[in-house]
Amino acid sequence: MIIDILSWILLLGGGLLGIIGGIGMHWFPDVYSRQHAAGTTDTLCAMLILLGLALQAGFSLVTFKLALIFIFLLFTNPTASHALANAAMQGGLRPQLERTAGGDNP
Amino acid sequence: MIEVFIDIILLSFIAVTAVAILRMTNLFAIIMLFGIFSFLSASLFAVMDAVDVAFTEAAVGAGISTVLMLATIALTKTQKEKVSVSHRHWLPLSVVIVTGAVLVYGTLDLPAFGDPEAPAQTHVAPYYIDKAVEETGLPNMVTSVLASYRGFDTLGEVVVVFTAGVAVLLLLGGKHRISDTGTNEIEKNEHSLILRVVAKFLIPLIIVFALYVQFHGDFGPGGGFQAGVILSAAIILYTLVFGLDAAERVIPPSILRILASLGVLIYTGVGIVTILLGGNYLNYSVLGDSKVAGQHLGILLVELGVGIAVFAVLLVIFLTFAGRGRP
Amino acid sequence: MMQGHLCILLVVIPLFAAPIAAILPRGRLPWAAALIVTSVCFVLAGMQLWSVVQDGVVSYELGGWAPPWGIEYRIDAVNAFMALIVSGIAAVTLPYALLSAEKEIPEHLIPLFYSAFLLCFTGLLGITLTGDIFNVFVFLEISSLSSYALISLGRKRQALTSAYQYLIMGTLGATFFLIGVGLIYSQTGTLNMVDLAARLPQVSSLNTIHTGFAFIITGIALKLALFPLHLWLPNAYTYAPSVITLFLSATATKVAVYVMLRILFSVFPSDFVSTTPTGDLFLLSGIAGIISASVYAIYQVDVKRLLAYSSVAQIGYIALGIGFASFTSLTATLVHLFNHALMKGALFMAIGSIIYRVGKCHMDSIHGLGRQMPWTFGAIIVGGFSLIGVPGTAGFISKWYLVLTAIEQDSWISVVVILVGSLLAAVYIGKLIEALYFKPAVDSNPAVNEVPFSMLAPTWILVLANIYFGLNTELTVGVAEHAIRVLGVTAE
Amino acid sequence: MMDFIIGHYNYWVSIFLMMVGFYAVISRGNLVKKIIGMNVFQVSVFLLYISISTVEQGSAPIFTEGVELYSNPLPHVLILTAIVVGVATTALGLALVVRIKEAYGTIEEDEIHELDHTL
Repeated sequence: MIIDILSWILLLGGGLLGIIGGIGMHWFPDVYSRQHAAGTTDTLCAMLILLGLALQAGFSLVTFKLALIFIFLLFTNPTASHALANAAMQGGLRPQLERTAGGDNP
Repeated sequence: MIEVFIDIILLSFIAVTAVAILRMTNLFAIIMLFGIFSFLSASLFAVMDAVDVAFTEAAVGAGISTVLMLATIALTKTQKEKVSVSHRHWLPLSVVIVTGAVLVYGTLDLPAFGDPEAPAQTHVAPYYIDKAVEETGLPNMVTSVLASYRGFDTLGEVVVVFTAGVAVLLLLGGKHRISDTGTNEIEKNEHSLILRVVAKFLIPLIIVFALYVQFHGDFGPGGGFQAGVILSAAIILYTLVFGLDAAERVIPPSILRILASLGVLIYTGVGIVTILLGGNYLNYSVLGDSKVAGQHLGILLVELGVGIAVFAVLLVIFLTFAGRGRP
Repeated sequence: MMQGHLCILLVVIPLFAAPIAAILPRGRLPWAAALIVTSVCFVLAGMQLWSVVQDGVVSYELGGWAPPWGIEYRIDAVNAFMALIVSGIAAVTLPYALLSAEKEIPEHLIPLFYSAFLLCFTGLLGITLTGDIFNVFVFLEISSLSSYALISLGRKRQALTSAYQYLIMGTLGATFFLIGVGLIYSQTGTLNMVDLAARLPQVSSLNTIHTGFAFIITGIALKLALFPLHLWLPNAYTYAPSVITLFLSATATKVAVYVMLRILFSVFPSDFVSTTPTGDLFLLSGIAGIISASVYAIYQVDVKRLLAYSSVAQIGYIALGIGFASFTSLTATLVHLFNHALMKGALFMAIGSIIYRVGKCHMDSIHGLGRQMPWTFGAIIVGGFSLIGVPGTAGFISKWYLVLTAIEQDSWISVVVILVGSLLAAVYIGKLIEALYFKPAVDSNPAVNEVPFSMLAPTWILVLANIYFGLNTELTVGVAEHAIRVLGVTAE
Repeated sequence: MMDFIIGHYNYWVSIFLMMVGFYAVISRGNLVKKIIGMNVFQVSVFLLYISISTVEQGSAPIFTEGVELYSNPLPHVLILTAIVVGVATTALGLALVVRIKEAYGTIEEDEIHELDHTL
């Protein structure tokens, strides 16, 4: 019962973070801050959901697979964000340091 | 009930993505959306219990196709689609509406979605469900139908992949006539330490996973095709991080070409061996002491052929695309 | 021991050779491999036809699984005849291909070129021999993908765009076919053609079946270049390398026609064509195709394009034959398939020879060449006469049968259309002959000789076949009548 | 009526998707976009097939103890083949696009037409 409640808290928390990340993607002005929104929340979102699912599954083969996915995401998600930002930087895109009137990326 | 709910949500997501693909003009965004479209379709396949299909669609649609499309827009240096005003839109639109109407008319008689009594479920399919496990000794019915009952289709499928490889080499394999294609993104990027370290950590894992998919395909979702795609993805990742020259040092293109041919030859060869042993083409039962053992061996061998051919061909295609932009 | 495996060997031998050809060294080795393979296949196809005509239908269970659970190869007189046409044309194309391809294809691509050629050949044979409707789709894609690549090898840049155009149209066609197969499967639960034929009559009144039927037919019609879905064909034939134009024009559309016949008359209940408007649509498409494509052909300045439009017109005659759906008309269709393969093969070979010598085949640039290349010119004359339907050539036989049917069915419009079509053919062939022989030679053209024997011999084999089958109709008409009876259509 | 809609919406949505893809192929002039449209078209056809194969309450066609109802494995196999055919076509189409760009300098159908006719 407690495990059930705990897992639902984790799942809902993960979902909430996902939504926040999505809003951030639209809200922020330029590539880098958008990426910040997507990258950070997404990593945690996926992890919370995986933990929640693992609690639901109990101790089984499924949990092991979930753990593998967890480790995989732990490595790839931040690296992907890094690669994206790196590519944008090399592509010549400068971070926008002040908020313009439109709030949109030029 | 929950499945219907997920089904409807996914379908609406897919529909929105498709319309967005149609309406957008930025090609890069369209390709990304297409990747999303593929992933959503793969999820939907999984919800509809087609796990093997979901696996393949995720690997192909969201993986290989997307990579190739990105390579194409990098090579053609085209970011935006030009939408001309002069185009007459009523003709395509009316063709599409008529076609769609005919199709909807055709579905009115179809049995309801998920009906276990539908003709599709009651004629040929029950045989596979009842007998496949016993006759081939594999729990995954998709694998046994794929590699044994309809093994000839799968041979055709491998040949289609091989044909694509030959075709891409014919088109892009030669010397370039135009030299101003510029420097390639893949060559130019000097990747940071983080990427190199993480890639070195990930690539062996991906290769292990590919092998798992290859040999576990009899018991779970997966098989030669998916394994080939994943294995080639590992090398593609290597190419992206360490550069084309390094990748070609690891696997020279000439070896890849031989591997591609070898994969097809293994598959056709197994069939020829079965003829020589007195069976029909691709009748694996004659390969082993017992029928089931023969089936098992045959399926293992042809899946291996599929894996090798798909891996080599997809990699050849990718490297040919990537090499086209080399200065 | 191999006797029972004949039909599968027909497909497996080129299938096995294709990947090997791809890794052979440059030079003439890949060509030799392809030549041996196609010749062997031709012999095997001949044996297969003989055994089928003697002993009746052969059923081969692939993988040892009984149909409808496994895939079945089912050979009767119709597809054995088709396999013979395809492998025969391939076998005469290859000796011709050696020099022509060396001239038109970059040297380092030669192994891949022959590999793709063999794949295309495999695909066409696979479509022909299979008794499983999904298997048709798979082999259709093998032949299509390889032909897109082969067409794109033409030397002009338009070859690329026409290959692309063909790719889009061809894939749409294949996808339509796939949709149709899915719909039919959803109501019958089977993919085996014989099993489908047994189960379709019970469900043939359902909307789903009608829609599936329409989609399958539209899909094949796109591949077939049936008017008005022919738009890809003239470009593809014009810009492809000569060898490929010759091979595809003589085989690819023919195989598509075969699939159409198979679906219409042996998979679907035989009254399906007459009770639905299908037959009328075919007649309409045939009439429009013959007239418009022939008129177009007259105005072409590129000889290859002229012949390509003439191909569209010839497909119109075939559509007429299908539309009448009677015993005589279908016999005429099958005979015309064979004859058209012979005459277009001969004509495109002759044009290829001109391109081999002069490098182009524009109407203005071939003036006077007929006098310098008498043998090639002779081939064009005979091939052209056959195309027009002059008595004594193969083309006359099929048109004669077609006219007979049209009169039988009181369709005077069709009679007039066939005659007008022949007249228009006479006009464009006349234009060609005039340019070749009666116009003074262009000064800028250097004096040229006849092409080498290895190109001339295959051309003349086809030319002589045109004459032989125009005089001796027993073989073609006999086999065709037998085949049509096998399809389930009998003379009233 | 409601039952009928619930029983068929899957087919209808996949038909809608097919038509979106089909429209993109025949109405757009950008060669890459046409190929993407074609992919959308094909994936939607796959959806139709898999919808046909689904059995309510069925499970994935991998033998498991105690499971009675499986979904139909045959369309799965067909679609696996079709997916592979799809990617092969896509690769070939894109290779053609790259070559067309090299030969013409553009991948817009209208501009290619103009280039061909002004010569």
